[in-house]
Amino acid sequence: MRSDSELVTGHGPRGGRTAVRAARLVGLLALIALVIAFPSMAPDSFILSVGVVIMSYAVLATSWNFVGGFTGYVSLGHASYSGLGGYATALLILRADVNPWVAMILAGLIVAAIAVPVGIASLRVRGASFVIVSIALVLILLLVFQSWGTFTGGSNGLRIPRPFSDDVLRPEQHERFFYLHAALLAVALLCWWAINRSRFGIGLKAIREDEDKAQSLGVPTFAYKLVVFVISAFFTALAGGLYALWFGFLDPIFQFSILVGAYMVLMSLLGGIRSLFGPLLGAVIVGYAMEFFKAQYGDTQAHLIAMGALLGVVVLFMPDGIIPALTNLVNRLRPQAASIRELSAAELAEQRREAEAADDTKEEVHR
Amino acid sequence: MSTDAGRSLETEGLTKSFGGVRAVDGASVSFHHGKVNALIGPNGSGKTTFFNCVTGMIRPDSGTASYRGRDITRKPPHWIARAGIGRSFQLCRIFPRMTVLENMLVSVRPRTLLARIVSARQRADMERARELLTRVGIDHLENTEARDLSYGQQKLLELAGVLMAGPETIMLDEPAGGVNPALIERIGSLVRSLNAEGKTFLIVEHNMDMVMSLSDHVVVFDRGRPIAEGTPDEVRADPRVLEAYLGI
Amino acid sequence: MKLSNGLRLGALLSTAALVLTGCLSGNSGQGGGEGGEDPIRIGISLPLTGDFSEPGKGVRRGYEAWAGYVNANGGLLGRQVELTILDDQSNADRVAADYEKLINQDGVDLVFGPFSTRLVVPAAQVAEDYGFLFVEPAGAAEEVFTQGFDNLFYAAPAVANDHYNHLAEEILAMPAGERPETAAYAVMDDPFAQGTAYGLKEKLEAGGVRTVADEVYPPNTTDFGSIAAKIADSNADIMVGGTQYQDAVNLIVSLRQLGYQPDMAAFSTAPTNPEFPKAIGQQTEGIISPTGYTPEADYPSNKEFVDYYTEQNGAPPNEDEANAWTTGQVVAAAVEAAGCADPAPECQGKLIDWLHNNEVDTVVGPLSWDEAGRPQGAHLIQQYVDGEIKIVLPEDTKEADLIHPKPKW
Amino acid sequence: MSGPLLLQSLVLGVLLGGLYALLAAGLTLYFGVMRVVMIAHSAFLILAAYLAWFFTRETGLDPLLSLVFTVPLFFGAGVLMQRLLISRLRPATLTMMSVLLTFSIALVIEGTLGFAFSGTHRRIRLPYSGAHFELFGASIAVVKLIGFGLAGFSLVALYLLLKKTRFGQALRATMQHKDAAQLVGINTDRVAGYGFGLGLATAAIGGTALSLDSTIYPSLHWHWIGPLMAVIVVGGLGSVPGAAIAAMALGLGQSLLQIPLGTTWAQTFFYVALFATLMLRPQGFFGGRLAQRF
Repeated sequence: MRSDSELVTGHGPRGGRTAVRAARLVGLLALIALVIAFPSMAPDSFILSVGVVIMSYAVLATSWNFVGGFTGYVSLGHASYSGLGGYATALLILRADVNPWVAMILAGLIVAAIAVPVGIASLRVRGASFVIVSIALVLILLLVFQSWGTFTGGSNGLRIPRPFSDDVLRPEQHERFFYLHAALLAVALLCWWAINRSRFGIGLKAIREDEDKAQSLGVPTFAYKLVVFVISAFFTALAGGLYALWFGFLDPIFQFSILVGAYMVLMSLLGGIRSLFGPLLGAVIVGYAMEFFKAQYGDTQAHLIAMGALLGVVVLFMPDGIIPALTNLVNRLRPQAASIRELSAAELAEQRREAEAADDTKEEVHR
Repeated sequence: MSTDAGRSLETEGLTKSFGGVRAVDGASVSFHHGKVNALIGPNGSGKTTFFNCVTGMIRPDSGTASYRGRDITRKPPHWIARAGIGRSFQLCRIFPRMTVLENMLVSVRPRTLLARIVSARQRADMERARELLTRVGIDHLENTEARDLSYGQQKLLELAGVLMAGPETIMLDEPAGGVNPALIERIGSLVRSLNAEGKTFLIVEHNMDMVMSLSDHVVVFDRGRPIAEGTPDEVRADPRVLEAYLGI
Repeated sequence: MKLSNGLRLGALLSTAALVLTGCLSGNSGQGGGEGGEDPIRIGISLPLTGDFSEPGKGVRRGYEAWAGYVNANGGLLGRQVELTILDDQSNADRVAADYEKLINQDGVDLVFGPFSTRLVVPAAQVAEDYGFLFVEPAGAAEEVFTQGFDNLFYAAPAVANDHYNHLAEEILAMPAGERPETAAYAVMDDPFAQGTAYGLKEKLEAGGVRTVADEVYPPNTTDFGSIAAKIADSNADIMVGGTQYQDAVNLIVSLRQLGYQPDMAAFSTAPTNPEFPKAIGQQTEGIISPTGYTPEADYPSNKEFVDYYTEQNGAPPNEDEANAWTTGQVVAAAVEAAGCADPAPECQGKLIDWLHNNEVDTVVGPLSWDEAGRPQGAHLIQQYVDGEIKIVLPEDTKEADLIHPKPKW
Repeated sequence: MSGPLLLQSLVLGVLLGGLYALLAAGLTLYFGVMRVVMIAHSAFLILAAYLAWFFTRETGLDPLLSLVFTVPLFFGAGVLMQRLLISRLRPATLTMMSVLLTFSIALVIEGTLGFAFSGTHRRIRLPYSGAHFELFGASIAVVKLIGFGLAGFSLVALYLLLKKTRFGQALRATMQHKDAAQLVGINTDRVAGYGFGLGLATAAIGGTALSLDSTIYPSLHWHWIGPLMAVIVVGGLGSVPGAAIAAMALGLGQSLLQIPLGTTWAQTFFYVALFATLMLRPQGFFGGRLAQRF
């Protein structure tokens, strides 16, 4: 939430504003430098491959956050689009002999086109249907890609040829793909940032806050939701395609997996869905935690329990994610950050919102 | 167009029922352009449902609604908003986690693709937003998140947001509900001055003092349909109104 | 609000990255091991949790037994062997990451394959990229061998399509009156399961046995009512299941519920599972299954294996354990012949070349491979006879006679 | 396609549809009282099946007897879940956040089952598992009939409870219009809790019925949740009879489509129906969105 409000260059003292800008620039440069330096810092190519995986998670989570962060609609089935992106890329290369990079972009466009009817079906009505469709889509795609063996390779999976020639050794592959993922992440972040500050973005955020109200102010909510949903599917598909080129093997049960979609949600939510860098932060934390716990505790079913528990805790206690929680903490520690907020104001607003839902009803009942 | 000069919102046989209960029951009403219209009636007489039907929030079961001669029945809310009708909500709805200024900017209506993707903080929009915030008296809070405002401030913000969209006609659902007398006075004078600038108002309200002092034209609802209309004085004198309110 | 997000995030990320590289690389740099005293480190990733965990654990028991046996008998090249087993959670992304880790970070000298065809291909890719020999205990489907891996060897007697070869010969050799005329197939949508059933189907169709039902179902199907209904309706003389485990159990129960009685019923994998008779009860009688292994086989090393394994685990080994042990034997033979066991490409290349050109004696018989790594043999055919699973084909190794037609279930 | 096969498929479809109907009724209850899409419903289903299996393994008694424990246990768990977890969520984001919360519960259940019983496929061995009798040339398995009977009995009981009792009246009122119900003096929080409990109780019954005739494993719940979601959308979110009719129709449809299409493609029928419903009639085909009937 603060990242939104920071875009408002308000009446604050001019010096403070430039300081904030400078600090933000330094932070951004540090982040970029870190990403560029990572492959040379990595002690071996396993760490580098973990870096590629985490980077891929970051792209996926950021892509998810186009629809999740702006509109507040939670999709548990974004694995559909990453899986389709991977398969479309692979099939274009294998069946139509398209250049791998062109195939990846084409795959993104194809998936975006597929997302249009899905969006129409699931966004017309509010809330629940969207989630149900998102889950159903993963399950149906799993069935279709598994059964349609002659075209998709079915349960045998699909092996994708290397986009780089064979004399590029594996560690070198990791490095190139790390940078490619970083570039894709940068494009996705830039796009998110541009939407966030645009009029379109303001409309989307209004939908997240109060869809009826936004509509009554003239925001074409359905069209806005559909557009941002398609953008989200496009980036997710690119991420899926890029990962497929790196990994080199597609199997429907791993591509169309609810868990992959759930990871995107967990990462975004944990980092903070209303912040530009929230999903990235979430991806780094979750991605690292998965490696760490696997290395520490090895073979138990506990990773599912841990993920479930973490998701539950985030939903119950930290629905805004880490970045806003940290910002609040920092603000509270600084004495000069006196708020005009009366403590009860937010709670009052909440009660009013609840009562609000009753407005049509009261009339009926009182007769 | 000249024949439509006096026509504002009109409905013909508008009906909406919830599970067998007719909340709005064949209501045929017309409001006057350029005037302050009020819609009153006992609790549960279907005023808010009527409101929601004409603004597209609820699909009426039958009947028609038109605005300035254009059919607006079953049109989506944003379409109706663009036709020139702005509305507030009973109990006040704002975008809680957006700043006051951002709340205002939601009402900006870009028409082209390019206009949508430019930064939301266009100088002209910001200036107009600040102007309106100044007018309602909360300009000093523009960078505050809306959820941190007091209830009265939120009501003013909602009104400013509706104005930002530049509607000809403004529908207010209980503007005086839950706020202190000073603020009621402030909202009243805002309505009066906006009306003087040519805005049409349609107000649902329980506060009779406010209704009687502000309005030019009053429509009384009971059991989902109008039972009387006229000037405040005429309505006050109408025995059917008394009957409806006292439930005799 | 003054402390900007960018800065904060940058700081967080750098800390995370440092911690990441620090923690995760804690035990690196122990590779090599040219000196004779260092143990030979062998890296393995297995599905110890998740959908494939049951056979995955069997393979682990086999590997551990093999390592224990080798170490108790003087080691390999005079060095002890040490296994590093990671859990891939039955997930293809993980299995690749695991081999990446084993090779780069844990610095293993050799790798052994994982379980399940679906995990073999991504794992073999990693091994190939680093030039490692890749002998695997499971991954019999044809697709594994058509990917162009030259480092891959399947440590079992036959690829999936050849599992039923002995049975096909037997059926086609039957006199006209006894010989089944129609066959029904129910096959899990899994490369291995399809390979076994369709390998038999091809041969039977070529020999004139008509296919009257052919049902494919997704893995993890639990409702077999409709599939059973179609098979029962076809009233085929023989019933062939390309199954794993639970699906065979469900299918048989569903078929019994419909009163269908074939003259012959063959299922892959499931009947060799010790849980199978517990789940099906008395109705196992006459059910046929191919197997790559039997504890009773009189191959030279088998008796030691069965004795050692039984002593360690209290029960004789099954096919999964035997395949794992075989993998160990195959790699050990190559290592002994090449005289080296280290990650250097020269050494791994020598091991690969040697296996392409030689035959290895194992607990499942002598094995040799074609250039794609396919073993050149066929599976034994077992049948439940008097409540015990016994070898019935081929003639020269059989423990009991094939019962045909099978008793009612 | 032969006549007997068609008849047999019809019988199987009806028997399967009954179980779907019971489970979909539970999902509808949650959605009705709280507007919650309960992803964990099928995870509880599998949990109940595991409890039945565990009960039989430990005691050697018939798995049906485990209902004596699991039904009250699940009812209580449902009430607690609603009161302690779901009601904590902010109303503004309830629908989305409850999906995530119940999703996380599903993961925890799956993980815990895997932890306790491993990923091995389990099956209760019943002396009557293969028993069947003939009816007009179709054969009906005893275990399937027991499952169907349990489902049918529970549905009738649920129907009577909703229709004939004061609590049922309050529950229906809460489902139709929570705020209206509040205004006429119904303690909707308590009712919502009991509604949740009832929903979970259907999962307990369904799970026991499932355990009679199927192998179970921890991740099986994903296999059930998709079709159930499709059922409640096709039936009209919030309509109990709508869900039951849709469950029957889709169960039959799947069973019949298996004859020409095969198992895998027939399963897509549920999802095709889901998409068609949302495109053509988002309020659902049977009963209407949050139907007032019942």
